[in-house]
Amino acid sequence: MTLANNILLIVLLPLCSFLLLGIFGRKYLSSFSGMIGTTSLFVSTILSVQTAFQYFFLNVSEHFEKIVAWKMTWLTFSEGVSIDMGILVDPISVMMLVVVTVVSLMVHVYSLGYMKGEERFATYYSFLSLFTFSMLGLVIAVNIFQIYMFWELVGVSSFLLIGYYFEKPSAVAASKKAFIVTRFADLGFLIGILILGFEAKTLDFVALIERLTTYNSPYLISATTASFLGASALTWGLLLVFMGGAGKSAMFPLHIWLPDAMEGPTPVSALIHAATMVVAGVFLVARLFPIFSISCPVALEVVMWTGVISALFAAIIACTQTDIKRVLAYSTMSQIGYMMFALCVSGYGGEAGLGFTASMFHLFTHAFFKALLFLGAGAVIHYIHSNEMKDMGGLRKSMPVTHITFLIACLAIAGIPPFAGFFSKEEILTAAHHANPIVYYIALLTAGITAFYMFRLYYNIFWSKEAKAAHHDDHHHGEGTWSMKIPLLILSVGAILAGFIPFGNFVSSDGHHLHIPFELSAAILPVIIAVGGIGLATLFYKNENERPNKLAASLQGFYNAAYRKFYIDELYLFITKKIIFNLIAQPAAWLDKNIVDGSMNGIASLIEWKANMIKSFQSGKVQDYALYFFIAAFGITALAIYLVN
Amino acid sequence: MSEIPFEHIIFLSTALFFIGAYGFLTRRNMIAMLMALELMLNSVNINFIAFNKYLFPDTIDGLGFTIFIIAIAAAEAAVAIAIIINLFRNTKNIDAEKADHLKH
Amino acid sequence: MSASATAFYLMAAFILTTGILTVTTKKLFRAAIWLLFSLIGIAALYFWMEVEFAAAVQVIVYVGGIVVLIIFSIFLTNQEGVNMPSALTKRSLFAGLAVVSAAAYTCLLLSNHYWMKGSDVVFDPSVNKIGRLLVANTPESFVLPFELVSVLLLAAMVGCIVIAMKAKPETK
Amino acid sequence: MISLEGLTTLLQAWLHDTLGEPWAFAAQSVLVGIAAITLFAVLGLALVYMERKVAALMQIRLGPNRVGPKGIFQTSADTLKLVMKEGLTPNGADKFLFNLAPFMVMIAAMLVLAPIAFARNFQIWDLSIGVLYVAAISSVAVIGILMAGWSSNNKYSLLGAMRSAAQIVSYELSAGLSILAIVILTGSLRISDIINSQADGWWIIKGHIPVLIAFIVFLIAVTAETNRAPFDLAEAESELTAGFHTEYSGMKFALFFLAEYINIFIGCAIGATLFFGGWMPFHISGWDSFNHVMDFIPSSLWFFGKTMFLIFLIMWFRWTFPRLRIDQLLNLEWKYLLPISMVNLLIVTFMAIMGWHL
Repeated sequence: MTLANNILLIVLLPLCSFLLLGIFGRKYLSSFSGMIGTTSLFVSTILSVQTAFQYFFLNVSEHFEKIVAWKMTWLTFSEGVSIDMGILVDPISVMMLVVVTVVSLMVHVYSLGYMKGEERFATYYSFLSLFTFSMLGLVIAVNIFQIYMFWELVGVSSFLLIGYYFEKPSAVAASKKAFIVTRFADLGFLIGILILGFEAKTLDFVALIERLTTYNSPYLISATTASFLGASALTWGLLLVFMGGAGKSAMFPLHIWLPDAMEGPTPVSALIHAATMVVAGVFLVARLFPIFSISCPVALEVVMWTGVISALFAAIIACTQTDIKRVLAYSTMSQIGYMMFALCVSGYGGEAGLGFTASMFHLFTHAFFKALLFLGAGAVIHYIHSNEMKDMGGLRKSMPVTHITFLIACLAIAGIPPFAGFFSKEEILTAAHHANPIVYYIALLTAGITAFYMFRLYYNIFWSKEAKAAHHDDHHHGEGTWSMKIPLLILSVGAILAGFIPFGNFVSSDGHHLHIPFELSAAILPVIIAVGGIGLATLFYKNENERPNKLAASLQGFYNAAYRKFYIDELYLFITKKIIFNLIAQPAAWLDKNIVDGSMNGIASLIEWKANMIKSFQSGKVQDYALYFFIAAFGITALAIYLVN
Repeated sequence: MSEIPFEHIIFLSTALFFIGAYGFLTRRNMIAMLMALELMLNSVNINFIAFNKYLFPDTIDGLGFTIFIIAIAAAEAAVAIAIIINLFRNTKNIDAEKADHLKH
Repeated sequence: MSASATAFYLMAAFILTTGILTVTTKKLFRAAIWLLFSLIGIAALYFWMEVEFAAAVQVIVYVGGIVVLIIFSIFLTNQEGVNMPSALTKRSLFAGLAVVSAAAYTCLLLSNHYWMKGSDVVFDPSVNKIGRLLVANTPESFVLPFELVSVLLLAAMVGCIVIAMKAKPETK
Repeated sequence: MISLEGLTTLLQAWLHDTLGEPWAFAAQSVLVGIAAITLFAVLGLALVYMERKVAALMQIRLGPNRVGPKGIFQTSADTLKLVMKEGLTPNGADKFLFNLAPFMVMIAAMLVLAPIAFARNFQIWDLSIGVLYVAAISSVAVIGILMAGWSSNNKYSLLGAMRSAAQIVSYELSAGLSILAIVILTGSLRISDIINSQADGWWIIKGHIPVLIAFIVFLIAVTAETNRAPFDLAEAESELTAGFHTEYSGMKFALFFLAEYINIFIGCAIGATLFFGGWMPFHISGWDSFNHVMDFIPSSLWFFGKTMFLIFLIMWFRWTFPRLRIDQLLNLEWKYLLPISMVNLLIVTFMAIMGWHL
């Protein structure tokens, strides 16, 4: 089996499952739909692991090539500029294939238990398959337009999944919000694509990167010399492309949809909003990294600061949220910010490319422990029937498996050795340290806050107040079925062991092996800070006490601001409602109603008035018509005869 | 034939045609309108035969046309009467003044 | 004036008088009878023109067919005894004006026209010739129109039955 | 030898000599009219008397036997009575049409006489479209009947007229089609041509089955067209009193009555002309001496004999068959006679094309 066929199969299996379940699911396959979806994805996972093995280990050379495994031209715009469909194999796409299929498989398995008894079970699974298909199609794209199309498909499927409980108004609102915000960002993406495509005269990734990174290539020169509002066309293009990425990855300030998107079923949150979809933005930047890095450091700077701000900002908000899924959502945002700025502190090639490797490494490990966290939170929610922290507490005895796996995940995300997060985060911090001290200190601070809020969450769920009455009422089911526990266990193994993978050997900015030296000195400080954060959380939240409230009271204004997510939503509302709506839309509407419509209506009423005047000719009486006909016929005949003579 | 001018036959048919036209335009009863229509058709037939006989006696095409017109007139009268009867059945009225439902 | 000419003018007067009565009489049934006389007069005119076949067809189709049909429809639509509503004054005025002016104009044109006689052959409308005209296998014959008219008659027959058929009561 | 042909030729020549062209024509017209009316009167009297006698024969009784020898003047007396009677016009009747109707019927019947050949070379007008002319003019009688029914202002009259008209219009079709069968065999519409085509044998005895079928259909259609039993429900006394002429009395009634008998005569005369060779004597081809003997019998006798035979047949029907219902009557025509005569016509056409009839 060749590489191309293999990958094609990986991608198309979920599509087949989507079509099968989407068309026949609800009527004929209702009870089997979960098994069908899971099986197809299981095959995909096996195949992708095999592909990764083939690519990474059976490769004899020292260098990981970008391989265009298969390509077909789909639409041709002009000579050289075409939309292609194909498969691009390189280290990051292979890694993404593994991540996406594994996490998706876990979610599929988990959903077998979690979604059991849902009325639209088959629909759910068909959406999951669609999502997986689009994500896989996105990561193997050969063409920037292919990415865009699958990007939109990802948007659609996330819209469908967030709005899965469409009978709930909040879910509908959340799905709409997610869709509109990401669509808005995608507009930027599209413009960016067009700018890049126009400058490089191609949409193909390989050619695009090659043309825009080669020193003195005519494309690069024209792209950098054409300027608009003080920035070059290339900068604008890249920034606009990044805008799309920021929208999908929930970077500040386009993050507002992510917390609301937690309205979807929890496994979906794990799949979409933790492990796969949101990293699409990171993936996009990583895909275009050579251009960013070599040709346009300015854009990279912007991306970096966006990442840094997002990381810190989200971490602070996460400390104040009480909805466990929202805490996790903000932590996701924070971690994505980490990945983002890690990319940007990196250089291209060799040792300088540490940040790139670190970012991808963090993406990889984060997928495991974040999925684990979400699935664990899902188990808790499944058990408690509530998202709120105040309804929880003391669950460690009734849910032992969940408790242990959740703890592992928390340790991993906090960066405690030897868990996965430690290694990746350490690499990021090292890279940041080399590049930019300010970023490094902010990142350190964020790491501490991360440890704090994760353990705040952990203690609030599993310790704190002892077994409240609420969750004793319905002990008809236990911790969850095995289909829910097994993914937790598998993912926790991943969260423990993923960090030991010598990631630099596989993924690096230029495809060469990168040996990452382990620097103990650089590792000590983050660990101390993380332990400090955990200790603080233990102090505050291990047992029920007044300290958190006191702290909140002492930080009144700041706490409230963080609790209200720094009023970003309100700001958007203010901008859209007060400014755009009142100052632009309403005058425009007035103009439309009174001037545009008015002129049309005026013409129409003029015609109507005239028509009323001549309407009496049309009496509906046949003899009137006959008389007109008679007179007209004779008139015309007489006229014709007169003219002829 | 030679005793009377050819025009007189044509005048006769012309007069008959306009009598029919007048009847068609003024009669309110649909059946009466149909009768007026038959008069007009007949005046055309007279014309055809007269032209054929006196101007082009070497053929009988005009006569053929007359026969076709008569056949078609029969079909037309039958259809018209079917429509009138159906209209009467539905509205109990065959006054052309009142049959203006399509206008509304 | 010769007997033939006298006969023509008598017939013309008869046709026109009965025609005018057809379109002016108040009673519908009488109008039908006047129409009948007018048509018979036209048939007589055809006889006078020695086109016997046309005359016979005229009588068979118009008198035996259409007028009977019209009388039947008069019976069916209950219009026997009552006088018909008189025409609207406005419309009669306009129609009369239009018709009279058009007729005058047409007569003017006709009387100013010179009629050229095509040939001096004796007109011979024998049944044999008519049959050959209608269905013979020659380019001059009217086979196609003949077939078309046949189809038209069939279609009209079916159409009439469909239109005038009473809607069947809904059977359950 | 004195024959009708010789008489008319003599008369014509005399008129031409004495009066000149136009007036001779006028005089001839007048004479023909007088002759026709006389014929009608005589025929009416004879046929009514015959009907009574046939009825009596069928019912094994004597019939009229008081006025004159064997009651031969009975009908004359009846006619006298009718003429003396007051012509009543019902209240609310359309007087003009009411008075016009019997004349319409009568005139139509008289006009049909024109192309009938009563004897060798004795014909008022040998039209090139003779048969078609007969079919055309006889359809005018329908209008007269409708006129009579409508103008009487009587619902029985109206119903009778409508039934009568429907019946006549329907049966005209099969009558026309069976006439056409002979026209196709003969190849001409002219009455004299049709008679001459039977010089060596009448169509009915030439042994063509389609001709036999056409004759039967024609006989049924004529019976129905003249509104005679068993198709006389237009004037079914038990249902409609007397049909369209319920309100007529006196001379106008007599005209209807007379027209009915004239129509029977005309129908039978046409039948005799088409199927029995009209005035053509009974000839068998090859038997020259026999044919010669037959030629000695005057042609007018042949004609009237055949016609009377058919009339007798129709009268026989009247007193033999029970009356049909209106739906049976229309079913008979539209579902049986018309298809039969159409198929028959097709067969005859095929025969004519193949030349089997010669």
